[in-house]
Amino acid sequence: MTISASTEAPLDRRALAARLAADIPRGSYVNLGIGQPTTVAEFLPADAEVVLHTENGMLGMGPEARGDDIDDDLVNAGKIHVTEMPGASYFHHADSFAMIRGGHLDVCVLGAFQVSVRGDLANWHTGDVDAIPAVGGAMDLAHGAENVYVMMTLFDRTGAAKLVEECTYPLTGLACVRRVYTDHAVFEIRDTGVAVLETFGCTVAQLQGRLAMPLIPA
Amino acid sequence: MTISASTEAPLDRRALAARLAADIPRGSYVNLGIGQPTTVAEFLPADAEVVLHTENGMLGMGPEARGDDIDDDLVNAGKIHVTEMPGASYFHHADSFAMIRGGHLDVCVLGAFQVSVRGDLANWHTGDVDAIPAVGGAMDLAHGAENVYVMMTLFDRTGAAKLVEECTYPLTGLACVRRVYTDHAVFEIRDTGVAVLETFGCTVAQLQGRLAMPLIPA
Amino acid sequence: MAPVIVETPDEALVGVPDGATVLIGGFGNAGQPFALIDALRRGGARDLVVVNNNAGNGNHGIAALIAAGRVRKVICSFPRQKDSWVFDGLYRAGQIELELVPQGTLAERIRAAGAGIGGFYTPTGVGTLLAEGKEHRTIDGREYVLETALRADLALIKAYRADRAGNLVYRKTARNFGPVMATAATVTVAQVAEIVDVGGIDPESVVTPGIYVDRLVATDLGPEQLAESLVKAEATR
Amino acid sequence: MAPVIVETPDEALVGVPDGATVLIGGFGNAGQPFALIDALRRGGARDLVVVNNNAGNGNHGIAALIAAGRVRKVICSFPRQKDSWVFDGLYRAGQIELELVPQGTLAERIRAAGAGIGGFYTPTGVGTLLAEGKEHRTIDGREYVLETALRADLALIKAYRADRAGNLVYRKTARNFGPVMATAATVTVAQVAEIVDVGGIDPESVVTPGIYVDRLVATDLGPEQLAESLVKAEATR
Repeated sequence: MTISASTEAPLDRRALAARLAADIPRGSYVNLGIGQPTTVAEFLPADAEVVLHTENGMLGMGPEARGDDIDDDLVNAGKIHVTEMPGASYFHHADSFAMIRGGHLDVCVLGAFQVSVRGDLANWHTGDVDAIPAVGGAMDLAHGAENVYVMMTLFDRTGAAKLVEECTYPLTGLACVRRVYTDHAVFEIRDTGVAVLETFGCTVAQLQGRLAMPLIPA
Repeated sequence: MTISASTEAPLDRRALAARLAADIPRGSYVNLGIGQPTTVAEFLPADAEVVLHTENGMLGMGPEARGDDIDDDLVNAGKIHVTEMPGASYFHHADSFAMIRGGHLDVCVLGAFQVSVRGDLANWHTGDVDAIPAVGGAMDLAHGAENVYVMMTLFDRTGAAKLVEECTYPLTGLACVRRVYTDHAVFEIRDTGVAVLETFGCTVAQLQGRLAMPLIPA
Repeated sequence: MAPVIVETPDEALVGVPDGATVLIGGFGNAGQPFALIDALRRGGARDLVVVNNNAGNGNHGIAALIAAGRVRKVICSFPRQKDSWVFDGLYRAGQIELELVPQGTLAERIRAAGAGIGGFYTPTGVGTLLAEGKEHRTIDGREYVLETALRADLALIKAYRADRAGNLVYRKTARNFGPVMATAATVTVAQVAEIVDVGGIDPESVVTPGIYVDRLVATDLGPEQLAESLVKAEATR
Repeated sequence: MAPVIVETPDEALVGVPDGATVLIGGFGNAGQPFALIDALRRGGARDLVVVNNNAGNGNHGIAALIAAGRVRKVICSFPRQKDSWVFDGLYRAGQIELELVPQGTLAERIRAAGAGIGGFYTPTGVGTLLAEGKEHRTIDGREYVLETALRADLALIKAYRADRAGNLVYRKTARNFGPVMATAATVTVAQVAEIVDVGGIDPESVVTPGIYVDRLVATDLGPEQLAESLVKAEATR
């Protein structure tokens, strides 16, 4: 079975967020990582009943706060002021990470430097000896849900693929990523290898030309 | 230094409870074990500001409930209906035993079958092969405070001493008991041995005649 | 998913497989989900492993479940009570297994399961029968014993009030094991006195966030109604 | 003992020894006990080990404490931020130590210390740089790494309201590390917006029971007052 591109061009960041949002089942409990993954929230339908978790101690997080809604005691993991949805709850950090580590969330969406064919994730450290390492909740979130989805550009600024045979950056977690949502395609990490679920502005054959691992057309 | 008996006769249960209560510092957080230790509460002065913990999830436990105060949702570790003092708080079982195991209580008072010269405690199991073993919170409470006090008769019904060189009953905890309050004397477990702090209706010499370990007059 | 709200305890207990490990809340009667336990018994699942602080009292609740021959093993801290005759008899007859766990270790093992912790080192039990055969380890000069997470297929708990998002609050010492058990099972069923609309529970006071609750049933039975329901349950067995 | 209620943050921080390990609550500005951190700096204790989620922002709070040369080591999950220049500079110059801990492991290590747990097996970090040299173990088919309890001499936390028994409630995500840190230090100092009489907090809603709080100070500084107090503090250094 072959699949044809579902769009004529690669997805821009917002289109990618919308694409990922469409795959989040109704009523899911979801943690959206800092940065680009945060934008997924904007594309969840109002009736999706998705409950957002923020690792600094809240379920039922609402949109970014504006104006009079800004409350210094209410921030998300990115330290951005947010709001509270009806049915929210607050809990302390140990309870919040118990929720993550215990696998209670349905979906975690994370950014990445690299993802390997086995679902290894590298997203916390460039390995640069001069860099000050900082991990935050990344290693916890990497194991925090049945469905860990990565959202990233498929290639870095130099054109090198970020979906790789083996991660060269320091790892965040082993075999933890289920799907990889990129501007060029959506990939699923399977026991049998990397499957392409959908392409954007390219064919699987074209992707295969730029990626090192064999791709399984879904 | 020698000490003389502070009473002419051994203490009865209530007098022993009163004697122990007098040693609980003002403002202490205290867990009183099931059974005889529970009676210590009756002898705490009203202004002692002692806060009682019950391991089924409460700080600020009040006296036993009577009449209209009985609430099926409010019981102590012995499953007796109790009341709530101002400033009380409720928490779940894992948090309650975290409080115990973390050593946050000032005093735990427990009953015992035997206490050894090193402060080993046996209070959960007679070792009888026909007995159905039941431990409850005893092993947690044995390590639950800097000051674990035992309250017991010094001799069992056969006249055998319960303060012993080595416990013959199965242990609840190793080297955990600080003081032993009995009808005949108050003992302190020290690195150097067993000290007698006070006697009731007997002399240290008389006690020494009935106990196997050397006694240190305090 | 927000919890499924069902009308009766029996609907809440549909599909419990034989051999399931079941966490059951409560310390004495406080917090014990009698309506759910009765429904579990009526459901007919066998070879259950029951985790509770005790091993049943009198002839009702867990004792009735045991008497009905549904329980293969009890994991608890304190089976022996003056009215635990049902368990006592079967245990002495070698017809039911017992795993005895110190109460704080029981709570912590359940918490560990819910928190994704595989095992932990506790000082409780060191040097005792209950630590025999378990790994010991000295950390910072103190001796500990290794205990592992206790996960379950099903948790039956009783809370006081729920909102439709599944957030729970409890009442007084009836809280006990409920909040940790809710986190440690594949399916958590909560029996509550009332279910209010979303917004009806202060977010600062939620004890069990809705993420942990799968099925919810409102069942505000007083002691008399409870006795009546038990009689009816017996009649239909 | 019920907590000692003091009038000023400086009284609350009397007697901090050099070399102390200090847990400091907060995630970003939310829940960060700025008044206590400033008092710690004014108190002059040196060679401190500071445990916080971050390593200071801008020139205030923990950053000011670090800038004053009081901190030997930072234990945190996320030192690098756009305004963490004080820490960044000293770290690059080799003048401050860093122990990097995944955020959930940090919270759990602190909880373990408060709960009398010596160590625990977590899946977080397995196969990564941060687990190198640590014991690994497979339990029920899953791989875990051993992490140990993180105890401290002092905890500085910010809550919203206290009663005179030391019971605390927090506000929204300012709760974060406060409740676990309060349990894990020899001395816990809480900065709160207000102190009410005993009975003024619902026992069902208490987040930190008073047993964990040693010193309490009410300090409801708005941003302007805070800035002013900082300027004064700088002037007296």
